[in-house]
Amino acid sequence: MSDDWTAVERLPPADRLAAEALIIDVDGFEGPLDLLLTLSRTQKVDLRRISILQLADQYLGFITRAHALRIELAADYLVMAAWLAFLKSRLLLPPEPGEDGPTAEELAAHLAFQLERLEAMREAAARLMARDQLGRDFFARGLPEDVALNRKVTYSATLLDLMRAYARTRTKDEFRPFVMDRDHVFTMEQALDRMRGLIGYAGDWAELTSFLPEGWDGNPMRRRSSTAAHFAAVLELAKRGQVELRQGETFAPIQLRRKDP
Amino acid sequence: MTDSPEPIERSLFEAPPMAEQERMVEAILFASTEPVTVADLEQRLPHGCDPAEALVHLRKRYEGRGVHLVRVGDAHAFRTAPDLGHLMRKETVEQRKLSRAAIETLAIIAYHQPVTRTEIEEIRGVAVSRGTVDQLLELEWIRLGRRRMTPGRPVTFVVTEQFLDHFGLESARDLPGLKELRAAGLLDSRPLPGSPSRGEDEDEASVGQSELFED
Amino acid sequence: MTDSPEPIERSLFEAPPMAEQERMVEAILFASTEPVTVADLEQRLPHGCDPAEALVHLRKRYEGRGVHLVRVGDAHAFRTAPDLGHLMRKETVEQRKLSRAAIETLAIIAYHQPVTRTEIEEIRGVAVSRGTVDQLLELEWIRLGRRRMTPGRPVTFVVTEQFLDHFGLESARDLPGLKELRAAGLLDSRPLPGSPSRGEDEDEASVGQSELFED
Repeated sequence: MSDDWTAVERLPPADRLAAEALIIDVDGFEGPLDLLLTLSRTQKVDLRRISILQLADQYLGFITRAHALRIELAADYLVMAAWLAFLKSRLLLPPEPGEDGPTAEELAAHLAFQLERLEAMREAAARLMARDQLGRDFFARGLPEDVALNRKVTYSATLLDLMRAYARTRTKDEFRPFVMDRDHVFTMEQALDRMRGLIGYAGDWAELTSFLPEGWDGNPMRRRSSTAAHFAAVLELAKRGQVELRQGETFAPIQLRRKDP
Repeated sequence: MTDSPEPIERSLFEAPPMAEQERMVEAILFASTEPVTVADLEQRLPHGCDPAEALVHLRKRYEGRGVHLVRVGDAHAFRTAPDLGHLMRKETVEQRKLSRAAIETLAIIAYHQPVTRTEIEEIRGVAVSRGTVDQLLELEWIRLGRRRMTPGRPVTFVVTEQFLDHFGLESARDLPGLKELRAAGLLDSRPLPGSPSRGEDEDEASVGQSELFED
Repeated sequence: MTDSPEPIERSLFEAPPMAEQERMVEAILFASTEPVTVADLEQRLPHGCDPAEALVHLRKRYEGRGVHLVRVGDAHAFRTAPDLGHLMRKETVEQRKLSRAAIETLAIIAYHQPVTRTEIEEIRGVAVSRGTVDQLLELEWIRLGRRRMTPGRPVTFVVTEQFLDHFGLESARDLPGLKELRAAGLLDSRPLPGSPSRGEDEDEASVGQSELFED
């Protein structure tokens, strides 16, 4: 522990202060690379000339401080710390003869490249957002006359349509065609009302035609209407489980009886 | 006038040149989602501007162009030149005609506004479905008017500026009257002799637009 | 040329005069909020028209006006002059505040397109959350590009025409600082030394923006 502390103490005072300030803000970083980029700014040099060794020290110092302050760091911060510690040792020691893989310099150069690229993208993003923007600085046509808002026009009508429609309504109600026909129409609602009262008595199978109301079996138009209405009504009752229906064969009389609950 | 003591005078003095005012009006009308009134322009332009004059210049500038500056009620808007309407047709492929119920309802509202739903139903002789009214509201061809001061305080419907805009009318008064409809052969059916008179209910319904039919 | 035997010659002959073509293009572009492509214009104009030339005239006509003709990718649109933005407070759409992650991701996609999620994460050094990408997709500023021909066939992201339109860019070539970034090698996809080479996939990665510089 005391070793770690001395590691931090060895940092130049400005860096140490910066590292301490950063720790407070640890949640504000978007990962280790972001933190490294921020740390690298304290070196005040072109990112291409940055000292990766010094940066590794700064980062490791940061991690140590965070540890000491018992700040939870995400795993990738620790992975980066381990990698930087490894890189640091490789940078400080002469390469083992016959060793495979990239040199420490290559790895350091890559890290510098990553930092430079990230910074370049940040600047590009800032320049992009500083541009004039549609809907903020410049605008599109507010009242488009085609596709997008043409939905309005998709349901379109001409003045002629409108006038015709009006003319229609002004002449139509003089005819009132259905009022005359009402006498010959038996509605399903009426039939349903009737049947509800009648099925209570229909304990045994009975033919549907026997339920037709008086006065509705003579005139063919009235017979058709009442038959249709009653047929629809018993279907409805069957659906509700109040009656059972049967028909011996096609076109045979339809019979019904009350279904016991 | 060297040094004006009145701040209002100063800002009048500072109004941008007319060419600039014209640019401003042009941009506002272009970007606005609805026609813009002169009062509206006045509010949005720098102090001391004269939008009415700028509009005159602008209207002239667009004369004979593919787009015109037109008046819509009290307001102003850019519109495709009528002779180029055919170019817009490609976009209107999926045009759907208004349902018969909708167009009839719309016509009744236009001719009888302000009109309640009950009155519309009385005139059409059938119930007006909620969907029909909603569709017209959504198209922004009708809107709610003042409530009727009768029991139940029913809402009324009136047509909108968008409606006028769509049908190329300056005001609802420009709708052809019954006489003209008849003259155009659109209203050739005479009332059946002996059919019941519609009485007060019609009077009430036609209060709003009754003057249309007086000439 | 009295009576041309070729029907195509005849219709070329019948194309309206350029002034009229200009009006037509003006009407079509004015009517649309979205940029309209030259191909689209060609389809909508009478046969034999030359929308590209009409656009040149039209662009000139609107120079210095309150409304400009701008290019967006292969398309064209009228937009208000940026210097008048202050008058449009009423039209300003409340822009959803983009997170820093979203802005950076957007920039990376624009400058590195087509780019995979893994590559974005390499550049940013952190995982890209699903929400960030979804937000950009929802804004229609990015879309899925072709899949990368590498194991796993990862999807790539590219920016859209709406992105160009939103940021007033004629094309992705006009992204600020693109050339400098390219020259500095900062748009290269450089794998970590010693990591398995990404081979062809890397070549493919740089196709998108690299081809922009081939002329």
